[in-house]
Amino acid sequence: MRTMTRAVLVGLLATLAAAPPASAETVRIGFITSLSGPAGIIGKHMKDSVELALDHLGRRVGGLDVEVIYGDDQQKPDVGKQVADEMLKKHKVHFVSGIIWSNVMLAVAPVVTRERVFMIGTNAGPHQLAGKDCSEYFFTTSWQNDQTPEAMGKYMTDQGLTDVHIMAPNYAAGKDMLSGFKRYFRGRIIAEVYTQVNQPDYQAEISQIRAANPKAVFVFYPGAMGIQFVKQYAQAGLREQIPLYSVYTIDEVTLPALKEAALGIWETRYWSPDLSNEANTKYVSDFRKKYGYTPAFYGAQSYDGVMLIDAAVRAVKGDLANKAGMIAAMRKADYKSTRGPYKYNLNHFPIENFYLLKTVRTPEGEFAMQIQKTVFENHKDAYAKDCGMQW
Amino acid sequence: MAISRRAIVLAAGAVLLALVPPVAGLLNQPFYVDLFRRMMIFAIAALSLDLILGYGGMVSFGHAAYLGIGAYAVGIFAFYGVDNGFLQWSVAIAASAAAALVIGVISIRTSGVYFIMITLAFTQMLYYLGISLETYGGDNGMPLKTRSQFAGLVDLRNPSAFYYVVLALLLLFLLLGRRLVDARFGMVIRSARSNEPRARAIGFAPFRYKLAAFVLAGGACGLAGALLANQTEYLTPDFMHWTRSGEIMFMVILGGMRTLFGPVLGAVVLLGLEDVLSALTEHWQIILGPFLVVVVLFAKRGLFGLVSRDG
Amino acid sequence: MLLVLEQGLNGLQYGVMLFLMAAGLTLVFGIMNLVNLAHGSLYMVGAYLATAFARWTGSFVLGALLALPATLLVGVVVEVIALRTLYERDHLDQVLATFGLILFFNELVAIVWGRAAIYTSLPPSLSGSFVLLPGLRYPTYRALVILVGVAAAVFLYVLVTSTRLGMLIRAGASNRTMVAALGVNIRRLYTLVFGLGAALAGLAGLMAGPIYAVQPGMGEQILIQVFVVIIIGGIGSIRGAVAGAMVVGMVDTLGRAFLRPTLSTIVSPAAADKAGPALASMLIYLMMAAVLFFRPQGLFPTRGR
Amino acid sequence: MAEPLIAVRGLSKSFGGLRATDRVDLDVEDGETHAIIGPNGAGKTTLIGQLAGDLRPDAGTTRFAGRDVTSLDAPARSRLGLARSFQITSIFPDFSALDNVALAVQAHSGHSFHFWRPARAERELREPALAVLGGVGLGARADVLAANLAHGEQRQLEIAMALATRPRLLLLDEPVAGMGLEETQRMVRLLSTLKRRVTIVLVEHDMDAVFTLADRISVMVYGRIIATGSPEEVRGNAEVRRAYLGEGTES
Repeated sequence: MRTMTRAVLVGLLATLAAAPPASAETVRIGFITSLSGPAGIIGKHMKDSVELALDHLGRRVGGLDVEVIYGDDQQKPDVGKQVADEMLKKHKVHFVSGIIWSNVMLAVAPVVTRERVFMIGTNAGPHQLAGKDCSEYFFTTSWQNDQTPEAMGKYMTDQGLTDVHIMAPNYAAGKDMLSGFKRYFRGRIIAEVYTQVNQPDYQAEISQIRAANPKAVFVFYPGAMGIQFVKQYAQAGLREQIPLYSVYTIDEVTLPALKEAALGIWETRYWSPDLSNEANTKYVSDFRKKYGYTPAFYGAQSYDGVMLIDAAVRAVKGDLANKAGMIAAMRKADYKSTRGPYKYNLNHFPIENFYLLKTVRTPEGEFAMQIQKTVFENHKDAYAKDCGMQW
Repeated sequence: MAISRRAIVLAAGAVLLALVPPVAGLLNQPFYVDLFRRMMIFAIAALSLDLILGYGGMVSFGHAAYLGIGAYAVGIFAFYGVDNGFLQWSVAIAASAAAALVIGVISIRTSGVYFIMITLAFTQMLYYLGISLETYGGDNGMPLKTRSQFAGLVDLRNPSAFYYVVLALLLLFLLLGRRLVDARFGMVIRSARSNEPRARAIGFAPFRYKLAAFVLAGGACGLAGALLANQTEYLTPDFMHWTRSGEIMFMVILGGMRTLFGPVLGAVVLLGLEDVLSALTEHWQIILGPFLVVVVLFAKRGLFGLVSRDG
Repeated sequence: MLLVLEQGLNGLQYGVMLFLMAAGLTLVFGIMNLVNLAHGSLYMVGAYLATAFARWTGSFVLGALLALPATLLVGVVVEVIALRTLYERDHLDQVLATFGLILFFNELVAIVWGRAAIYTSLPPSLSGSFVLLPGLRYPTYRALVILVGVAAAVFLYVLVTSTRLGMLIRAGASNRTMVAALGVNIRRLYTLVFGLGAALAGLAGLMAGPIYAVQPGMGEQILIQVFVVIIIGGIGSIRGAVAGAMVVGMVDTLGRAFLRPTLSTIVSPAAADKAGPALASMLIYLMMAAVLFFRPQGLFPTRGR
Repeated sequence: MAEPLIAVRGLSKSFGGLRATDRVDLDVEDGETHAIIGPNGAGKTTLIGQLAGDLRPDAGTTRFAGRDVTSLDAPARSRLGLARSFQITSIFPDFSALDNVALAVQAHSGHSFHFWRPARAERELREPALAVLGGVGLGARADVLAANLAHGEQRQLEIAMALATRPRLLLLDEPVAGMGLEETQRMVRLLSTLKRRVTIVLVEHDMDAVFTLADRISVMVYGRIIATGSPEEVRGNAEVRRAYLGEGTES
């Protein structure tokens, strides 16, 4: 028993002592994402992109040494919060970045910004943080959740589509997506269906769709749900009969698992690997060279996140205590984004273009998403008006 | 001998835990206050599970349900601007106990694997219910705007104050648990676990005692849920996910069933291990999984069994 | 009306998938008294192996035929290394140890094949749909799933009722010492039964591959529903597994298809939109609670337990 | 004539197609020791289970101490003064011998919703328990874990637990089964001391024990009681000899 107690004590002291001392010449970034579990693949896209960004910056951020500490939120808000506390209080980071999930973001962002540390979101864009809960210390390099389905609603309206069947999982993001779609869609919606979260089988719903025979189907099924829905939709022979429009359902993460099942399906997005600008071409080709696979938008956003931090630190000449200076710098978004130049809205969410994408077979026989046209130029989110920030 | 040894371990543990905030302050590492507070909150949950699992022989695979109910009780009150902690926490306990009553009435009629599965199924139902509570954020959950207020008695926003509240509650539950399992009530549920037909033959009607234990454990775990909501300042249906029930169960086994103190040790070690391993590798579950198997197969008495063994 | 028929087929097909999983689980429980949460992992292994073999051989059918014995082998290895010692332990130990195995398998698969879902293909002849009745097209592959499932059920029925192994299985389920007294090597029988259960899970997994997402953790998505199936059916009973799987498959499918429209005729459509999906997802659990309330041993209780 | 302590009419119980008890009528008078004998599978243990309230009868009624107890379960019957031992030793193995008996005392001293006072420190539980334990000859073994007692001692402990509930009727299911000669003699002596103090229903295969202890004997074959009478009457009954004793007393 004595040895046990001693071991506990020694262990405790060792972990305490192992914490790095605070020092001014190193930028510390805590990057939180889901590394273990099913969502770990998204975390991998993000982590690989962060590393690539650091390579491109010569392993220095804003002219200073940099240390990135990765944290695994296990896709759980309370674990994310715990990890964020660890980043703030143990590693004493200057920036927290990353975060895939809205619920994790909602748990983490207030904790970080309350300590007057920057939270640079690189995926989740819940409406609370764009609206009434916006903060000077919160920036995102991605989008507000509703914007993408809004673009699809706009596009389908422009096409004159009506009698549409819309579907999403029965959870908050699913409802947000459909309400975003409805904000811009002017045609008739004949059914709005919510399915169980992580439901594996959609045949029952697909039969209902076939029976109702709508003009088009719009869905939001991220991750595995999307793979399952799209495969089953194609197998039921509906893809040729009723065109499928989706958001966050087909991307470079799920495409390798779907291949021809995804052909001809439409998505909207602010970014695509084939988006043509200097920064993006460099990012995508170096990414493929280094890691051997094609990055998804999760990666592009994370790459941008590091670049945004780099610009901020550079602007204050490495004076990490000059937070006002860094806020001012980041508001300018003065860096080479993979999406091309963009501006920040008053709520620190990007004002950016949205494109229509289609899954196609490339001449080399690969499957890829390609930009078809621009749906929105400089699109603003719907919640900025609820955010009181002025600058 | 065993008693004194156990007492030493207990006292040493309490002192060590009490020393965490000053030591962390000294080393300028306030994070450990948060970490150990989280461990102690799960320790309360594990402790309450030990009452029914260890002493009552009821293998509940749905204990996380009460964690969720307790958290939602606090969160929903806060959502409507009621931040009185006395009210919030009492309702957290009462609501969890009430849910345990309903679940218990149905599930205690069954036994063995049926009991395991029906408790699991009820928790799944509550999990899906949580997801469909749109007003309270659905699967996203919702933030807790302010931690529970105690009329100026104690300020939970102060990490150390909150820490000592949790520590005090943990010690209180250890004491209550100890008294309870040794009192007549505890003897009934322990005898029913040991040999239920025999317990019935000597005149005990175990059902209502088991049910009462189930309800008490639910209420205690509900309080842990209320604490967890305050700790995380956020609550989600994820608190009720079935894997969470499995984790709490593992804390009990890891630390040592039927010891009350063991589950506390189990919670500290498991969460500590998770923290350390996940910093080492993203594949930390490939270490944790076999570790679990090995503990179950070879260390049946748990860690507390190892440290408090005679001689 | 045609729609109801089609949804009935969908329910049947889903029930068949559930049955393939449940049969192995309930066999293992009935004979070795083992609660195996890691059954879902074998399902996942089956799906991965089938995909890997299909890619290697270039044939879906060959892949499936290779994956089946391979999953059986994995099951046998797991049984010999880890689970054998669990038979005499209580359910609590079994639940926890096999929970640990789930973590291990998910991570192992993630290390070997990556965390991303992998691509599964179907031969063109299976990937379309065909006209079942005038006005009713049905996916070819789903029809195949139903056929394979029914064949597996018949195979199991014949195996259990009219072979020596089946006789031992039935005897073993009710009386172990008797089987031992017959001079049968109980250990080998257990390993064999576990392997059979693993192969059934693997069959479910490889059938699932082309419809579902093949990725780490896929087993747990279906595992809990499978437990609901065998609880409703009565643990240890193959007949119960058939009945439970059909009940759950039908209730779940029809609930998802028709609950919301039905509700909206009773309450306001808006309320139905809110309550329908939530209720549909809780339906099978409610049903299980109800079954257990009235029949604590399930619909087909096995003797002596 | 006074009403019998326990009176059974038409008690039946089937398992699947098997009739374990078939319209059993049985009267046990207050104060007597009544043995039930019969070949294996005759339904004796089932009858004990029905008398104790563990098994619900399919048909028939049971009266005990002047009231109808047919619908009462085992704990309720125990509280009315019906105690039993099991065919296969049934004790609380992970408790001490004293705890085992103290639990039985506790079960009969009001409800147990006491959450604070350690039960082991309660004199009103310990002292009666120690007394009973001494009475069955286990006084020196009070603090031994029940699992560590010898087989004979465990059977004695079961008797002690039954006695600690201060029963009016003791149901004993093969109390000397599996015992050596010496242990058997000790148990028979113990049971002799209980005769008259408490009514006993004794199921036993050991005929020496039966004929030593029993005032009356009922013979059960294929779920039915075919004869009841004094030991001499039963010994002389032709039907009994044919159905049972004729096959050898050992069966």
